[in-house]
Amino acid sequence: MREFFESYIVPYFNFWVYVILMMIGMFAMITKNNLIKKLIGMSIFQTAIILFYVSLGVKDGATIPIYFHEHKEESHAEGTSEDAHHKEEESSHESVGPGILTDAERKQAHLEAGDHTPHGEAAGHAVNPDEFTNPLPHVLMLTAIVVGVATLGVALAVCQLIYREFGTLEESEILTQIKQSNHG
Amino acid sequence: METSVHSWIPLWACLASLLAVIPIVVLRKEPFLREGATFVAGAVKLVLVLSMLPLVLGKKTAIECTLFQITDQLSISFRVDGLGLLFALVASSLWIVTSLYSIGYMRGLNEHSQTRFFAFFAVSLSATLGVAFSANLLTLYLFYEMLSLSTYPLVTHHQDKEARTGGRTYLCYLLGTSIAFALPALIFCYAKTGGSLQFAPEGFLAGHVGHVAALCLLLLLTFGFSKAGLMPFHSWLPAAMVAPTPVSALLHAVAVVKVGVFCILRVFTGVFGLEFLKELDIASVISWVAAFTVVVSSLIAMSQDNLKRRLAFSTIGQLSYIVLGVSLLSYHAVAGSMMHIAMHAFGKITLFFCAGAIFVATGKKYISQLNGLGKKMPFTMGAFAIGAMSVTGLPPTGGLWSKFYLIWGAAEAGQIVLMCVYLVSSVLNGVYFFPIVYRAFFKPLPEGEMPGLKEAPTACVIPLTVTAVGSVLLFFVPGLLLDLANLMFVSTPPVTP
Amino acid sequence: MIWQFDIIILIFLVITAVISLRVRDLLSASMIFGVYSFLICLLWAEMGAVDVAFTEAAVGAGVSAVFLIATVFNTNRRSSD
Amino acid sequence: MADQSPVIVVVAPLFAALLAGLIGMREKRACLPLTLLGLVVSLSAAIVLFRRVLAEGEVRYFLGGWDKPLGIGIELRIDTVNGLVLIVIAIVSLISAIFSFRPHGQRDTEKNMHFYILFLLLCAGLFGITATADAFNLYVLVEVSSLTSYALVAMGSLRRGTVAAFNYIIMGTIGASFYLLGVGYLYMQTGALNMEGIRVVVNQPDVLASKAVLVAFVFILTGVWIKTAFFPLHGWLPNAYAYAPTTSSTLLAPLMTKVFVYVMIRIMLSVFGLVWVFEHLSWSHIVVWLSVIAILAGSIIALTQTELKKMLGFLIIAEVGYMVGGAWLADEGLWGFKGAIYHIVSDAFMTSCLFIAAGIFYRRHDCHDIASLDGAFKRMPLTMTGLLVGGLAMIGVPPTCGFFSKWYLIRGGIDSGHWGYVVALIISSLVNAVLFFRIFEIAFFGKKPVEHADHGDSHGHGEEHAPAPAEPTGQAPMPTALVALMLSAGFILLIGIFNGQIMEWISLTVDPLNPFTKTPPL
Amino acid sequence: MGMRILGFIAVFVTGALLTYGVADFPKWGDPHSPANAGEVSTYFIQNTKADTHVPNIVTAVLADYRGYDTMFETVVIFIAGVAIMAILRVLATIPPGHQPVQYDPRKKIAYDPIISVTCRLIVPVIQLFALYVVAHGHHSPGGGFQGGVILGASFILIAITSNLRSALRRFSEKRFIFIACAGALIYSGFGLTTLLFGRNFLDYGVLSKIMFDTDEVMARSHSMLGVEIGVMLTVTAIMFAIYANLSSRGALRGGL
Repeated sequence: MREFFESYIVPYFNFWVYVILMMIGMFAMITKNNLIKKLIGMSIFQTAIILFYVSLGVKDGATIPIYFHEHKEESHAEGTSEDAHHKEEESSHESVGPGILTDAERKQAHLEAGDHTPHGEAAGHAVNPDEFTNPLPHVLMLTAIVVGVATLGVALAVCQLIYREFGTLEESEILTQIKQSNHG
Repeated sequence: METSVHSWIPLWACLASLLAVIPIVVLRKEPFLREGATFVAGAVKLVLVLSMLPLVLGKKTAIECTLFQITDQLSISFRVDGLGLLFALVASSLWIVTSLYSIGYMRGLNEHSQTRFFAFFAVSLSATLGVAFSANLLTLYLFYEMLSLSTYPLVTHHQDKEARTGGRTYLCYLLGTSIAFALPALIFCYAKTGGSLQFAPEGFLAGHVGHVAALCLLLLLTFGFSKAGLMPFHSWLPAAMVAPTPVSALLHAVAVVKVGVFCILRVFTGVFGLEFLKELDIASVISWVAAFTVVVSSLIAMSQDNLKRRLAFSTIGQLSYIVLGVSLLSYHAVAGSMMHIAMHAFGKITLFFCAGAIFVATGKKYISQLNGLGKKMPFTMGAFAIGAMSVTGLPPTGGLWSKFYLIWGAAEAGQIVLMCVYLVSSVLNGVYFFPIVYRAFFKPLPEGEMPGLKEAPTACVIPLTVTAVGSVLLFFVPGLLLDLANLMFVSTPPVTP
Repeated sequence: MIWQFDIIILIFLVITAVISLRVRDLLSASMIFGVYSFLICLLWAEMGAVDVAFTEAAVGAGVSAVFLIATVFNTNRRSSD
Repeated sequence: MADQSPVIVVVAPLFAALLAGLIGMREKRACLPLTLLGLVVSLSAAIVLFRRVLAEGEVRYFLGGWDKPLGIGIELRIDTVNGLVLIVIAIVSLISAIFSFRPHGQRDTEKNMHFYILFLLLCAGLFGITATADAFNLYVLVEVSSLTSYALVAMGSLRRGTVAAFNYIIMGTIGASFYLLGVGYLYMQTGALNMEGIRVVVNQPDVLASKAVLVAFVFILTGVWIKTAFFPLHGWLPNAYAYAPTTSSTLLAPLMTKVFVYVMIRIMLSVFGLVWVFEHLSWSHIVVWLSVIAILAGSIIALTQTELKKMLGFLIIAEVGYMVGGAWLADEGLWGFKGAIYHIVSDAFMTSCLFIAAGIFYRRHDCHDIASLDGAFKRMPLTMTGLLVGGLAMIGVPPTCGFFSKWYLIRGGIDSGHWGYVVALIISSLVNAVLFFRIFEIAFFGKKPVEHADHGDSHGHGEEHAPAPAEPTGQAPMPTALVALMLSAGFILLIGIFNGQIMEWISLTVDPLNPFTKTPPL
Repeated sequence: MGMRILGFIAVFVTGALLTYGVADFPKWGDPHSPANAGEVSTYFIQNTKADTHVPNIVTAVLADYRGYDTMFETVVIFIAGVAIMAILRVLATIPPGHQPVQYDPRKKIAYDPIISVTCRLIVPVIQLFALYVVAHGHHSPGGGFQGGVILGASFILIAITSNLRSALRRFSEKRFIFIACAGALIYSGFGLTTLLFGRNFLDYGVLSKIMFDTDEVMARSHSMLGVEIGVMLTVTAIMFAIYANLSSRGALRGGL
C-alpha cells in the first residue's frame, strides 16, 4: 500500500489533482442545469489543463525563468546555496556536452553585437538548463488563459442574450419554452 | 475495327441539340422561331451523324475524341463505332420527326410551358447521343444520368398529381438503380482493372475478374441500367406514360429505353466481351430473366385497356428481346438484337404517334373506345396497323428481319426453349395488337358520337406516316443496319457454338 | 517549491471547485470561483510560473470574477442546482 | 513578395479586419470593400504560393526568422494539400463575402462592421489553421476561428439561435480543450511542438508504445471530431447552422467542418505520421465503422427534417462521416485518404452552394420550411438552378464534383475491403436523392398541384396562364447573391471536371508518405 | 436525468483515459523529462539572452520566438471584445420585441461616497502600476498582457465605484474600439514592417535599420517593448469594453 502510494500518488500528485479538477469541470459542463454554473465548470476545466501544462515545466531545484541581475547574484547565492553548488557542477560538464548550439559561436555573436553589459553568469558561462524552470509551458499557458477569459466573456454575453429572450438561465426551462413555441 | 481517327464531329453532333437550348429559350416569345430552332438543330445533328457514316461504314474506322482527361487512363471521351452510329442514326432521325409531331400535339392541346418542353427535349437528345458515342463506361454513366434527369421535367410536364407520382416512380427506379447498382459496379471495375474503363471488343474486364465477381458485376450492371426495363425494375415505364405522348413516343420508344438496352449491349460487348462471357458461362442468368420478362410483359399487356399502357408493356417485352438476344452470345442473336433497336424504334414510335393522334383528335385513351375509328382516321389507323405488324414481326415490315435473326441466333446457341419464347411472344404480340386494328376498322362507330370526327392535325399525321413508311422501307433495305451491326464483329470472329 | 504547501493548495483547490459548483447563490459561486482562481495563482507562483500566476491573478481572480458578477447582476442570482 | 506569400495569406484578412475596425466606426460602407480586398489579396497570395509549391515542392516559412533548431519559432509549411485547401478557403470565403452584400437574418441590422470584422478574422483563423506546422499555434488559431464563429452564430435574429450558440460554445470549448490537452501530452512525451519534431520522436521505437502518446492521440482526435461534428459528437452543429444569420452560415457551414477534417488529416499525416496511424495503431476498422454509423445516422435524420437549413446541417454530418471514414480506410493506394482530401474541396463548394441557395430562399420567404418552396422553379429559376446543381452534386451525379469524390472514396472502400462503408455511401447517396428530389418536386409542382381532371377537355391554360403561387413576403434576391450562387455552382462543375488534376496534386504530397508502398516513408 | 448519466459516462471515460496515461508520465519535477530537457526549451534557456537581450525568458519567448502566437492571442482578445459587442450591444435600431428592460440600479444598490472617493484616489496608482508592469516586463514578471488587464481593471473600477457613465466619459465606445484596433495594428504593423524590409514576418532584428543606434539584438528587445505596448492597448480597451457591455446588457447606459 505504502509502496503504491509512493510510486503512484506522491510523484504524480499534481497530475492526479488535475485529473480530478478536469473531471469536476467536465461533469459540471455536461450536467449542470444553470448556464452560469456550466461556465464556471468550463473555467475549472480550462484551468485544470493549464495546471497540467505548468506542472510539466516544473524542475526540481530550478528557479523562475528570469535571468538574474548582477546585483541580485549575491542574494540568490545566499538564499539557495545548494542550488548554486549544483549549478556549478552541472555547468562544468554541460559546456562540453552535446548542446545544440555551439557556445563559442553564441558568445562570439554576442560580443560582436556589442553587448557590453555582462549580466550575471549568462554572459560568462553557458546557462545550465536545469537551473530554470521550463519557460515554454508558461508561454503557452499565458495564451490559454487569455483564450479562457475570452471564451468566458463571449459565453457570458450569450447568457445575457438568452436571459433577454427567455427570461431564465435554467436549461430545462429554456427547453420547455422552445418545445412550447414549436407546438404553439 | 482497329483503326481510328480523331475528329470533333461526334462532339458537335452531341452538342448540336444542347446548343439549341439557347435559341429555344431566347426565342420563347416567338413560337415559330423557337420551333424553327429545334428543326435546324435536328437537321444539323442528322447531317453530322450521317457525315460519319462513310468513314465508319466505308473505311471501317472508328472516330475518337477526348473531352477531358481525368487520369492518365480515365477520360470523358467519345468513340463512334458501328453500334453507336446505328443508335445515333436512329435517335437523330427520329428526333426531327418527333419534333414535327410535338408541334402538332402541343399546339393541338394548347399545352403550357412549351419552351421548357422543347428545351429539355433537346437536352435529352444530347444525352442520348452522348451515350451512343461513349468510349468508356464513365462517359456512358455520365450521359445516362444526364438523360434520367433531363427527362424528368418532360415526364412530369403536366405538373398534376398523377404526373407527380409518375415522376417519382420514374426517378426512383432510374436514379435508384443506377446509383445503387451501376455506380458501385463501375468503381469495382475501375479498381479491378487498375484504372481503365475503355470499351474494348474483347472486353476490358477479360482476365481481370473471377467467376463470382464477374457474375456479380454482370448482374449489377444489367440491373443498374434499368432503363432497359428488365423485370423486376420495369414499373417506371408504365408510370412514365403520364407524359405527353411525344415524350412517350421518342423517349419511351426510342431514346430512354433504347439507351438502357444499348448500355446492356455495351456491357456485354465492350465490358465483358462475348468471348469472355462464353468462357465464364454466366450469361444464361440474364437470358432467363429476360425470357421471363418477355412472356410476363406480353401477358400483362393483353390485360391493359389504356392504349399507352399497353404499348408500354409491349415495349418492356420488346426490350427484353434485345437483352435476351445479346445474352445468347451467338453471332446472329447479337446482330439481331442490334438491328432490333432500330426496327422496334420505328415500329413502336409509329404506334405511339398513333395513340397521340387519336388522343388529340378525339380525346380517347382507352382501347375499348376505339370502335370504328379506322374509317374516320384512315391514315392514323393504317399506320397503326403497319406499326403493329412491325412490332409483331410480320412482312412487309422491318421487324421481320430482326426477329428472324434473333430466332436464328437462339437456334444457333442451341437454346430451343428460348427460341420458343421468341415465337410464343411474337404470337402474343399479335394477340394484343390486332384486336385494336380489328376494332378500329371493322367495328361500327358508336351511335351519335363525335359527328365532326376527323383526322388529327396534319403536323401529327405526317410524322406517323413517315415512320410507318420507314418501317416498311426497312423491310426492303435492312442492309445498312446489318452492315453497321456487322462492324462490331470485324475484329473478333463471329462466335459460334 | 515546498511540497507540503503544494499539497495543501491542491486540496483546497478541489474543495473550492466543488463548493463553487454546489452553491445555489450564483453571486457566492462567482466569489468562490474567484477564490479558486486566487488559489491556483498561488500554486503557479509557487511552482515557478510567475508570469502565469500574474496573469491568472489579474485575469482569473480579477476580471473573470467581475464579468461573472456583472452577468449575475443582470440576470438571475438563483440557480436550481 | 512570393517568398512571403505563406504569411500574407494569413495576415491579409487580419489587417483588413483591423482596418475595418478603425475605419468602420466612421464609414460603415468601407467594410465590405475592405473585406473583399483582404480576401482577394489572400486568394492571390494563395495562388502564388500554390504555384511555388508546385514548382519547388514543400514551402517552409519560419516566422520571426527562427529557423534553427527546428521548433524554436513557429513554422508555416505548405504542401500541395494545404495549398489547395488555402485556395478553397479563399474562394469560398470570397463567394460568401460577395453573397453578404447585404447581411441578412441578424438581430441588429446596424452591426455590419462587427459582422465583417468577425468574418475576416474567421477567415484569418482558418487560413492560419491550414498553413501552420506548429501544434500549439494550431490551437490558438482554432480558438480564433471558434470565437468568431460563436459570435457569428449568436448574431442571429432567431430566439433559438442563442441557445444553439451557447451549446456551440460549450461543445467547442470541450473540443478545443481536448486538443490542447492532447498537445500537452505530446509535448510532455516529445518535448516538441513543431509537427515534424513530434513525428520524429513519436516514431522512435522507445516512444512508439508509450501510453501517454496513445492518450494524446485519442484526445486530439476526439477534440477534432467534436469540432468536425463527427456523428456522436455532432450535437452542436444542426441548430447552430440552422439558426445562424444567413450570411454567417454561408461562411461557417462550408468551411468550419471541412477545415477541421483537414486538421484531422494533417494530424494523421504530419503529427503522428501515417505509419504510426495505420500500422502501429491499426484502428482503421473501428473508425470506419463509426463513420458508417455517422453517414447513416446523418442521412436518416436529415430525412425527418422539415427545415431546409437543418436538413442541410444533418447532411453535413453525413458528409463528415464520408471524409473521416475515407481518411481512415487505409487501402493500399490510399485512395480513400486522397478521396477524403478531394472531398474536402468538393464538399466546401457543395455546401456553399446549397447554403447560399437556402439563404436566398430565406430572404425571400422569411421561413425555412421546405414546404414554402412550392413552385419556386417558376419564381426563382436561377436560384433553383443553383440548388439543383448543389443537390445533384450531393447526390453524386456526374460531372459534378460530388460524383468524383464518391468515386474515389468508394474505390478506397473496395480496395480496402470495407464493404460496410461502400454500402453506407451508396445508401446515403440514395437518401440524398430522395431528399433533394422531394425539394425539387415541391419546387416544380407547387404545394397544391393543379388538378387536371381530364386532359381532353381541360387544356385551358396556355403558357401565360400558369398557376401563380401566392407571392412570398420577403425581399427579392440581391443580384450579388445570385452571382455568388452561380460562382459556387460553377466551381462545383469545374472541380468535377478537373478532378484528375486535383487528385494529381493531392497525390504529390500523399503518395510519398504512403506506408503501404515499398519506398520507405520520409 | 439522461444528461446526468451521459455526463457520468463521459467523465468516466475521460477519467479512465487520463488515468491510463498517467502511468507513463515522467516523474513530477524531473529535469530530464523529454519536455524539460528537450531541445526547444533548452535552447530558450540558454540563448534567450544572447538572441534578444531580455532577461525574462517568458517575455522573450512570448513576444519574439513565438510572437506569431501572441499576435493571434491579441487577436483573440480583440475578437472577444468585438464578439461581445456584436452579440450584446444594442444599437439605435432595435427590432420590436427586443427592447432591453429599462432599470436603474441606483435604486437597488446604495451609493457609497467613501468607496467612491477612495477608489478615485487609488485609480491613478493602479494605472501607474499597470504601466510599470508593461515597461518592466523584460526584467520581471509581467508584460503587455498583464499590464493591459490591470489598466483595464482600473477603468472597470471607476465604472463600479462611481458609475458607468463617468467611466465611459473617459473611455467612450468609439475610443475603445479605436484603441483596440490600433493596439492589434501596432503588433501586426511590426510584422508588416519587417516584411517590407524583406525579412520574414515578425523578424524584429531587421528593425535596427530604422531604430536609432541599435544592433539586431537590441532591436529585438525594443521591438518587443513596442509589441507589448500594442498588446496592452488592445487588452485595456477590450477588457473595459467587455465589462461595459456585460454590466449594462449592451446598452452602455445604466450599468451596475
